[in-house]
Amino acid sequence: APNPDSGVTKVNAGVIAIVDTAPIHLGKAKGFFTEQKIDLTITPVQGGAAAVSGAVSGQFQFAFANTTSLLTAKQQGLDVKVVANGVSSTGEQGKDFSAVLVEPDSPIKTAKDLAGRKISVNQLKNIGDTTVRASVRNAGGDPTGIEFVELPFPDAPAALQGGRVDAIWVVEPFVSQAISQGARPVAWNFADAAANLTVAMYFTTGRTDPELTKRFTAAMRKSLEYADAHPDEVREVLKTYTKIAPDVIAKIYLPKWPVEVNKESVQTIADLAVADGVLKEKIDVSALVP
Amino acid sequence: MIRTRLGYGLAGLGALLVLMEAVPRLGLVDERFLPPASRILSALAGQLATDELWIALGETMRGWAVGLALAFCAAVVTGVLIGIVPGLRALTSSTIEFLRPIPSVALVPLATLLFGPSLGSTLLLVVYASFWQVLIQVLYGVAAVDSVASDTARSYGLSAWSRVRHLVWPTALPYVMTGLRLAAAVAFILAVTAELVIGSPGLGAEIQVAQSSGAVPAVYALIVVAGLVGIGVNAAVRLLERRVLAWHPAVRAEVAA
Amino acid sequence: MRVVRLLALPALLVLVWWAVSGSSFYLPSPAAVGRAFAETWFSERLADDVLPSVGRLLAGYALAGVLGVGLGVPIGLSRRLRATLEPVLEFFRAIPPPVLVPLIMLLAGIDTPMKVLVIVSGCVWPILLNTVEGVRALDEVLADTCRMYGVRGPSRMRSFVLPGAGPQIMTGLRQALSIGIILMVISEMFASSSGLGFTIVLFQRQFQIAEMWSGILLLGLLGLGLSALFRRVERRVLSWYYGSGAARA
Amino acid sequence: MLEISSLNKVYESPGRRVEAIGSITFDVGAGELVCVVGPSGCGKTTLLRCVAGLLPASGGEVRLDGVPVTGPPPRMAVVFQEYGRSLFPWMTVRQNVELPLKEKRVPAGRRRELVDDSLRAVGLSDDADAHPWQLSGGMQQRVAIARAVAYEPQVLLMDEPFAAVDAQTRADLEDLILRLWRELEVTTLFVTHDIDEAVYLGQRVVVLSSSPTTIMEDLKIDLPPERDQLTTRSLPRFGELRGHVYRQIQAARGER
Amino acid sequence: MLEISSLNKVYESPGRRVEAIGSITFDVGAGELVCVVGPSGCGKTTLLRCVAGLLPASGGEVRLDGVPVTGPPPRMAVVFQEYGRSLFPWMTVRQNVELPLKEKRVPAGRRRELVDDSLRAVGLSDDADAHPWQLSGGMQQRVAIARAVAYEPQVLLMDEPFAAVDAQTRADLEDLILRLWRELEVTTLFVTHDIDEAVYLGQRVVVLSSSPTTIMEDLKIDLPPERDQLTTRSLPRFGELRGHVYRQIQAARGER
Ligand SMILES: Nc1ncnc2c1ncn2[C@@H]1O[C@H](COP(=O)(O)OP(=O)(O)OP(=O)(O)O)[C@@H](O)[C@H]1O
Ligand SMILES: Nc1ncnc2c1ncn2[C@@H]1O[C@H](COP(=O)(O)OP(=O)(O)OP(=O)(O)O)[C@@H](O)[C@H]1O
Ligand SMILES: [Mg+2]
Ligand SMILES: [Mg+2]
Repeated sequence: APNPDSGVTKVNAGVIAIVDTAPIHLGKAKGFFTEQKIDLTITPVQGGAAAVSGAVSGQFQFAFANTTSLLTAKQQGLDVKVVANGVSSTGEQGKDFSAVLVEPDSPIKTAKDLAGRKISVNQLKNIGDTTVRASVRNAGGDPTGIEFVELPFPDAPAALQGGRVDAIWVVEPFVSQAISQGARPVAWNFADAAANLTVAMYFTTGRTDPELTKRFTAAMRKSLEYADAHPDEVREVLKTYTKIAPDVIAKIYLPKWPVEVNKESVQTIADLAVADGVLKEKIDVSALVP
Repeated sequence: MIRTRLGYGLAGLGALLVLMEAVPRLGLVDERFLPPASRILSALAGQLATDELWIALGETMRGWAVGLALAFCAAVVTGVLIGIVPGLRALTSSTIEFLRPIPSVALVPLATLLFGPSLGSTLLLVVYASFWQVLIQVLYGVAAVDSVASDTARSYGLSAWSRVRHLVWPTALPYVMTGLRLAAAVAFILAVTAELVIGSPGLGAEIQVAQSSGAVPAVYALIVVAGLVGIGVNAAVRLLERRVLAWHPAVRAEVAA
Repeated sequence: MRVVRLLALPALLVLVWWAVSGSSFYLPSPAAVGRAFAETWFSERLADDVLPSVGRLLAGYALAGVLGVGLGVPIGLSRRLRATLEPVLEFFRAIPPPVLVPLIMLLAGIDTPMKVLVIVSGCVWPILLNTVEGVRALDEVLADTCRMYGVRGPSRMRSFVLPGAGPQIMTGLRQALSIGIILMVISEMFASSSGLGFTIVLFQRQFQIAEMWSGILLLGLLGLGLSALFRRVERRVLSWYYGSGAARA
Repeated sequence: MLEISSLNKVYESPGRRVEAIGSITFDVGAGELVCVVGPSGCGKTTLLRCVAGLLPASGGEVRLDGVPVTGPPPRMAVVFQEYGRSLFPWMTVRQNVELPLKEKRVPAGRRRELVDDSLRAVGLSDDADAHPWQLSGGMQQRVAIARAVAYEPQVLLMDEPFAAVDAQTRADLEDLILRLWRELEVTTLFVTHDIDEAVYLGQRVVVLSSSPTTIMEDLKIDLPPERDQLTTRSLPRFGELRGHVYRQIQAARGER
Repeated sequence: MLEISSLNKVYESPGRRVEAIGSITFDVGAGELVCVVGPSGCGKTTLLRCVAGLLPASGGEVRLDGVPVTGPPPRMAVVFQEYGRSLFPWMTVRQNVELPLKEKRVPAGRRRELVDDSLRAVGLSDDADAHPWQLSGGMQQRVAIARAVAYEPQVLLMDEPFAAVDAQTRADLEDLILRLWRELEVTTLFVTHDIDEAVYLGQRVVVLSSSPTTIMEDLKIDLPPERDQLTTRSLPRFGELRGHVYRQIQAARGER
């Protein structure tokens, strides 16, 4: 609630502590939120589902979740509304923050070869398997036979090396880490799925004051813009809220942080999700992203 | 006596350390995924020097202690009541057996809904999980009352409260102690897990951040912290046991030797 | 009468639930959950998700039983062994299964063996601890009787140690049963694409809340069924204990 | 005072049915001391437990002061045959003896006195702070007796209370019980295997048959009320009674 | 056969130190039957447990056939004073008696025979399939005796084995022990509170003083070797010996 004395509003944001959310940390450090009279607390959450339930239950005024999670929540009738872009794919093959990796001596050479293989994703029926299927489809393969298994990103490289799975989908810092240890990328699934794919977004629920939302959006936009323009500062801020080793931080591919949500790409994901059975029916993205 | 026990205990831990050092060094598993003990310990030393770890540990221990105390008291009272009031056991048994296997993790949505990422959520999960551990032990302990002893109490007209205090409770105590040891660990595990899953601040949150940053030695260092806490808690309960169960054959034998 | 006693409290609880439900998205009404239950579990899910999970649960539980009793007996019998191993065991006992899973995955892969091991890693503790304490508390006069009549080795185990510690071992096994179910869910939160626990977690993440609660309901029912089974076995195994008035249950 | 009428008790468990007591009827007057003897396994303990209200009878009933006994009546003390199991191992000897007194709300000073007196009477003053498991069998049994004595009961039930003590201690304890009985007019039911003891202590001796148990004989002991270990036991009548009871028990055993 | 030399035993626990046995020295020849009597709590059980190798002595030593006893020697049977606790509640009477025989690898046929014989001897043939807790105190004690008898030991230690049975049964069991002893030449150490019993059974009676325990007297019983409940007990010499032992015990108790 707004504090009548100072006009400063206390805000609690549920945000997962990964590379993708650097802007909000950077923005907070730069005082962009204070400028908007927002006293921001960033609470680390474990994933999209936790962020959504935290927001719905009123614990968070704003939170960060990936596109598919938000689409699913919307379809289940939860009152979620996007307030700002979260993170986007660079769209460049070989230079994105998300990739499908295989062992160096694997017979899998291209995305097409992934058909019929066992691939790990961090969560089933989410953005990972949808985009990996898209990669395979784009390369001319048949994604229906792929066996996806759930593995948290941190455990995936070990499973790959141990031969437990044929390929893994991971995001930074695990992409750089695995590649430096010999793993070979065969697909850049975010880049494949849609041009300039919006991977995740900041959102709120109906109960948040629209005026506050406006201020948060403004601060967030400024943060995104700043982060996108200052990769070195991003790498610095990563050291404050993650435990990624400094030498890794120096090497990782940073994502893009455009200010605007790429609605088209969200719609693409929504349509792919329906085709893959992740979503039950077609969904109109404008209801989610105003 | 205590000193030789300590000696044996340290020997056991030493053996574990050697094993943890050898397994990665011999290439049985990849060092990158399971670093040798020396690396873990040096990471631990680094962590111990930071305030963060101690603050996180403090948070976790607070949730642990409060949750454990709540669960323990509630379970003991409930267990004794169910155990001695005729008919109550039959009335509650199906419900208990139904509720017991519900994983605390499944209550995460409920917890976040009610309390969000705060101490409240942690407490809900901790209390829920450790309550059953103590309760079952108390139920079995109460059932273990010797029939002759119980007849004695009845024939001398001991009131219900005196029977609980002087007969039921001492008989159940060894079971309760095991329950306390079980619950202490479960409470700690749930405190960490709650932080891990919900993200309330504490050791679990630290582990979660370390994991998603791919900082393997740091993850293991934090796990070691958890293990050390476990050893400490157990030692404390054992000490307590020596005091309150001095009359018990098992403890008697230990003290005498 | 028996049925009334068994059902009175659950019925009351459902009423309470019914009264408080509806206020929130996360607390659907009993009717909604019932509907979801019928739709969700009376389908091929039963064979695809539930049965394999229960199979793993039973395998893990059995393994934990063998391990817990097998380790607990020597630890309970030997003071020296106990002093040596206790800190190590306490160390592992305090590690939350979710963080132990990656380590188990390193050693056992990501398939069924891993999941069974995760179940074992949680179930074994109550069995182990109770066995140790049960063995420690064996009656001294009986122990002396065994020594006098030269009852040693396996026969001592069979005719003295195991039955003597029986009541407490059973306590541990009873505890482990529900912990096993919990661990079954946790094990399926990793490296899975099917299973009862996985399905529940998936429902949770997909905000299919009624379905999620129906899964929890199923877990509870599973626990109820297994514990009824357990009770029958226990009454058989410990008939002397409940008959002797050494215990009143 | 205590009326036992057509008492019957059957133990039933899967695969085993034992009629421990066929049918027993007898009275114990207020302030009377009745000894019960009978062959091993004939149902003496069972009888006592029914009288104490610890075991529901299968048939017939027990009345105390005209009221049917359904649970342990107040102001009753029992010394169990399984003396070892009836002491609480987590309490010291003193605490074991004191507990029922506390329950009776005896004031602390008087309590102390009673405990000390009774422990002295059974010869355990020095062991008041030991735990029961630190004592010999006979000492444990004496603690159980001291507990009953200190309680100053109106009804006293004793099940072979001197089985584990030596002859001399036994004689002392017999006199202790006699004194207690006389001073407080305690209605006493005393189970024993020692025929001399039964005749020496009892105003009446009830001889039970072997199972299914009935009363073989309800014998009035017509010895002078003032009894003394030396003189009473050397009375010719004592010898006669003793011989009579002995023959009865032998007959009881012979029957089966 | 059995040499006990300057045996000393002190129980030490925080806050309590009891010298249960001061110093005891005596021998039991092969095939001899020695009875031990003494006041309650004087250390008889302690002595027996030291002899059985169940309790380490604090001083002195026990030798069996010249070999120091450090643990329970083979072919030794014990009847414990706590008979109730020495039976396995999860086994039937038969299984309890049979267990040591199985351990001894007695062939099944012979085992059956031994078990049936010994149960018949103690009068429990009908209760072979009952569990110990379904039996009366005296019956439990007889199971423990049957177990020892069936075992056919070389050395037999008995701690007040007839405390819970009636007079007639006791007489029968006494004769059972005498028969066993004579037939198998079992070296027997027999603790009892009953002076008549000690004199009736023993070739020697060892009288212990009250604690700190020493030997008051080691009395040779010069009664004819063939003993019989009626004739032996009515011998004048029996009465003399009995009186002598009685006086000794009284002196032992007086000392403290
Ligand atoms: N809990 C029980 N379950 C089944 N049968 C029992 C139980 N208790 C006693 N009995 C049986 O009842 C009968 C009488 O037992 P009780 O203990 O009353 O005998 P008792 O006269 O006290 O014998 P003793 O002098 O040996 O103590 C015995 O045959 C015994 O087997
Ligand atoms: N476990 C023990 N711890 C401490 N003291 C003990 C223990 N067992 C026996 N004592 C003490 O040792 C002394 C002798 O005990 P013991 O049991 O040998 O006597 P006993 O001659 O068998 O007596 P009884 O005829 O009453 O059975 C007693 O004073 C007793 O208090
Ligand atoms: Mg009896
Ligand atoms: Mg003794």
